[in-house]
Order: sequence, then structure tokens, then C-alpha cells
Amino acid sequence: MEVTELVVYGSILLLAAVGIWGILSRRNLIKLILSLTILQTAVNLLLVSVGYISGRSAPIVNGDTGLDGSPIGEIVDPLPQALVLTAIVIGLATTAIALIVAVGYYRSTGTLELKSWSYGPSNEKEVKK
Amino acid sequence: MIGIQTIIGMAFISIGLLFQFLGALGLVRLPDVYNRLQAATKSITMGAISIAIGVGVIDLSLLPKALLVVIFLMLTNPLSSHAIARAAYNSGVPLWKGSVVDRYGPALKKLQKRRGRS
Amino acid sequence: MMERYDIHRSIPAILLALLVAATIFYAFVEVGFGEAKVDEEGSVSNRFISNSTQETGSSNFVTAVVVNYRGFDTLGEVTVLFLASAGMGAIVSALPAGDKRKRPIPPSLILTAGTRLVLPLIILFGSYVFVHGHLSPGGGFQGGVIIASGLLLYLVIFPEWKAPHKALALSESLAGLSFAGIGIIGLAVGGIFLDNVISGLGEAGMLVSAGLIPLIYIAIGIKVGAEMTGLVARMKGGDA
Amino acid sequence: MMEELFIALWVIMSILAIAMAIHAVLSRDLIKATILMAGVSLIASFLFVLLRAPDVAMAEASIGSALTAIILVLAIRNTKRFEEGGGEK
Repeated sequence: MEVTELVVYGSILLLAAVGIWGILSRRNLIKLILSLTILQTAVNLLLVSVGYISGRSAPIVNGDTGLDGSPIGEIVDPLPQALVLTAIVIGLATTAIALIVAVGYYRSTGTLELKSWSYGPSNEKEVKK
Repeated sequence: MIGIQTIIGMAFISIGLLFQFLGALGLVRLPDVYNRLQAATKSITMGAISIAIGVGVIDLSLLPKALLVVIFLMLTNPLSSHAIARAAYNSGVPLWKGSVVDRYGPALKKLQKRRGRS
Repeated sequence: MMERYDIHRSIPAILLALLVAATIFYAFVEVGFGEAKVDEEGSVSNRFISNSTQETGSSNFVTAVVVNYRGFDTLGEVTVLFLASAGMGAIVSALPAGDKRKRPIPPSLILTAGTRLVLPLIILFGSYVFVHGHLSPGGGFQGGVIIASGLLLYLVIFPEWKAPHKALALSESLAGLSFAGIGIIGLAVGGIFLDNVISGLGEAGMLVSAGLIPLIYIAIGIKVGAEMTGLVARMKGGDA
Repeated sequence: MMEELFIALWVIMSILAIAMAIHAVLSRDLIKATILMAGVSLIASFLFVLLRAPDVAMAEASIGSALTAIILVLAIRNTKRFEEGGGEK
């Protein structure tokens, strides 16, 4: 295990751990969605970092580097980057849907807190409020 | 051998870095939102613009792009800092105790009175 | 503010999160960081990197993968965005009405004039990003989002302005139709849906090159811009 | 040389990102948490540039730190700004 591996994967997974911790320990719906966004960022970083090859350039060729020949051996892996590009855009769509559902929850119950993991108001007091 | 072009560019970049450092220092040291905002704005106007010009001078093929960046920063930076300061004032962030003058508050009150009458 | 949290209650959550992270870390150490994994023959990335410039004519490999090799997937992705936008519209219309807010403070002269000055530049930059998607970093998604953020600036500065949902829906539908139409051209001429039939046209590295990729990215850019604007305008209109 | 620069930049930026993320999870003010989340996304886009992925960096900077923050702020404006419990503010 090299030190670069330890630093890169370790820091990314710590970020992911912060996101998981937020999801597990917070009860506010918007805070949950926010923690989910942090976890999403960390997972995207992890996927792209798998495709990184040290000492190579971005997967774009220009006039100088091999428009004619194959640029293999000069660029990093473009496949995880394409996947992550898709994942980021889809992530925004899911976040927007989750947020509008959270707004609907607030409108019908008057609170954003999840007192128990159930649908709708969880006890009588909240319904009265 | 380092050319005169590189030296001029590096001088610009050094000025920019100095102003970025001063801006960061101001963000930490100054007392309230408005003073801090002023420090941050200065760090963009002098810092980022001078770094962009320095890069353009070192590599002359990047100069048009650098000038575009400079123009865009000069357009947007005063706008955003104005919007942030106005939003802070309108949402009730207090001024620092030692502030001397507040021209916006009375003007805002006068404006609201006029709108209330009409 | 944050001192009031009782940290000891979330200790199991922290432990569980660290456990998950450690497990994934243990798995990923085997993969290795920064090693040349694409160089051996037979891997998918290797095939893409070796043949992409000849097959698609695109200088940007991410664009080649997103639009050409996985073009059908991108069509599905844009459809997911459309569904999210439509679903938000449906949920917003079914929500109970919220409490009335006080009227927003009208924008100052500096902001309105500056926005009118900056907005065309932002839209121009967004179009630049998605037209040059096959040559430089960027593409339809990024350019579309830049255009959407410019329109959102307008939406924030002028609170009275309502987003033109009809025009947005029209441009979105036209862009989606042209995306599918380009795919059907590929099906008719080359026998494969979204086949890049004119990839030989133009010189690689110039603006007119890479066949159908710029056209598809322009369609994606317009579609994503319209969808994102509609999405955020619906979220803003939640209190109306 | 390049490798040392990579590690140095990575360590600084990832420490900043993790600190911001922890602060975002702990903070009771949801607007503050949203701004910190946008900061995490911005730093992540810098890290994408370090990983030689400029396309992903552009997408992350514009979607992650601009649009997600905007829709979170709009949703918070439609609901409630402060988290309950603890009884402050």
C-alpha cells in the first residue's frame, strides 16, 4: 500500500463516511437530502479516482498529441468520467424530486422532522398542531 | 535564460498573490460582514485580475482569453458583492459597533415611506 | 448553535459509517491508485481509446463515449431529467397551499442593469460550451446548466417574472425530438440507432468534424437548459 | 515533483472538504449547511481537475455547487430554516 493510495482513498472515504453519518443520525428531511448530496459527491470522486493514471493528461487530444496515432499511454481512462458525468446530472434530478416531496411533507404535517420512520404524522400532537 | 516577458508576468502574479493573501487575512481579522466583504472584493479585483493578466503576459497566446476573463470579472464582481451586501443589510445583519456612517438605512426608510404613500 | 447536539447519541452512526468506509477502503486498495490499468489489450477503455478518434472523429474522449458509444444511455438520461421535471410539476400542482410570504424587496438599479448586461454573455458562453463539446472540456450538459443558471439569475433578480413554461416545454420537446430523429437517421442509413454516419466529414480537431456529435450535443444542451430552468422555476413557484 | 504537488494539494483540499462536510452535518441552520455543501462540491470540482477530469469538474462546479444549492435554498425558503430540537432560535 502506497502513501498516495492511502491519502486519496482514505480522504474520499472519510467524506463518504461523513455523508453516511449525516444520513443515519439526522432527522430533518432537508438535512438528510443534504447528507445524501455529500455522499454522492464522495462516490463520484471515488469512481473518477479509479480511472486516474499518474503522469498522464486529460482525455482530450489536440493538435500536439496524437490526432493521427492512438493516444494510448498518454491519457487517463475516459470511461469512469463519462459514467460520473451521467451520475451527476441524474443526481440533481433525484435531489429535486426528493426536495419537492420534503416540501409536501412539510405542508401536510407542519414539520420537517421525522419523529419515527413512518409515513405521515407520527403522533396525535403533531396532527393537532 | 528567463526573458523579460516572464519577469513581467511573474511580477503581476506576485502582486495578485499578495492581494489574495491580504484578502484572506481580512476575511479572518475584520469585524463584521461588510468589512469582510470589502476585503474579499479587493482580493478579487486586484488579485484574480492581476493573476489573469500575468498568465496572459507569460503566454501571449492566452492573452485574449485572459482579457475576456478580466472583463467578465470586472462586470460580475461588483454586482455580486453589491447583492450580498444588500441582502445582508435587508435580512438584518447588524453593523459593527465602531461603524461611522450608514447611508443605506435612512435612504431605505425614505424609499419605503414614499412607496407606502403612493 | 451546534453545541446543543448530543453527540453521544450519534456515536453508533459514526461507528457504522466508519465501518462502511473501512470496508470499501479495503476493497479499493486492491484496485490500486494511479496504475496503468487501461494499457492491456482487451479492456473496454483500451478499445475506446485506440479506435475512438478514427471512428467518431471527436477529440474529447468523454464526449465520444457519452454521445457515441453510449448514446442510447444518454437518451435515457435526458428522459430521466424530463421525467423529474414533469414529476415536480405534478407534485407542485397537488401540494396544499403554503403560507403567504411577505413581498420581496424590489431589486436595485445596479442589479437589474447589470443582469441585463451579463445575461446575454452567460447564454453566449453556454452555447460556446456545448457547441465545442467535441473539442474542449464541456458539452451539452455543462452548457445547458450554464444557460439555466443564467436564466435563474434573471428569475432571482426579477421576482415578478414568471418562467415561460410553455416556451420551455416547446423547446424541450423539439430538442428531444431532434435527438431521437438524429438517432433514427443513423438507424436508416447505418443500420444502428444513433450511428455516427457522417463521422468522416471534416478534419479532426476543427469545429465542423465528428459527424453527428455536435448536433446531438446542441440538442442535449437546449433540452437540459430548458429542463433545469423548469425544474428550479417549479421549486421557486412552490409558494405561489 | 508532480506527484508531491498532487499529494500536497490533495491533502489540503480534502481536509477542507471533510471539515466543511462535518460542519454542514452538525449545523442547525439549514442555509448555512447548504452553503457549506456547495463549498464541498466546489472543492470536489477542484479535485476532479487534479484527477485530470475537466468535463466532470465543469459539471460538478455548475450542477453540484450552483443548481443543487439553489434548489435547496428555495426548498428551505418554502419550509423552515432551522432544525428543531435543542430549543435554540
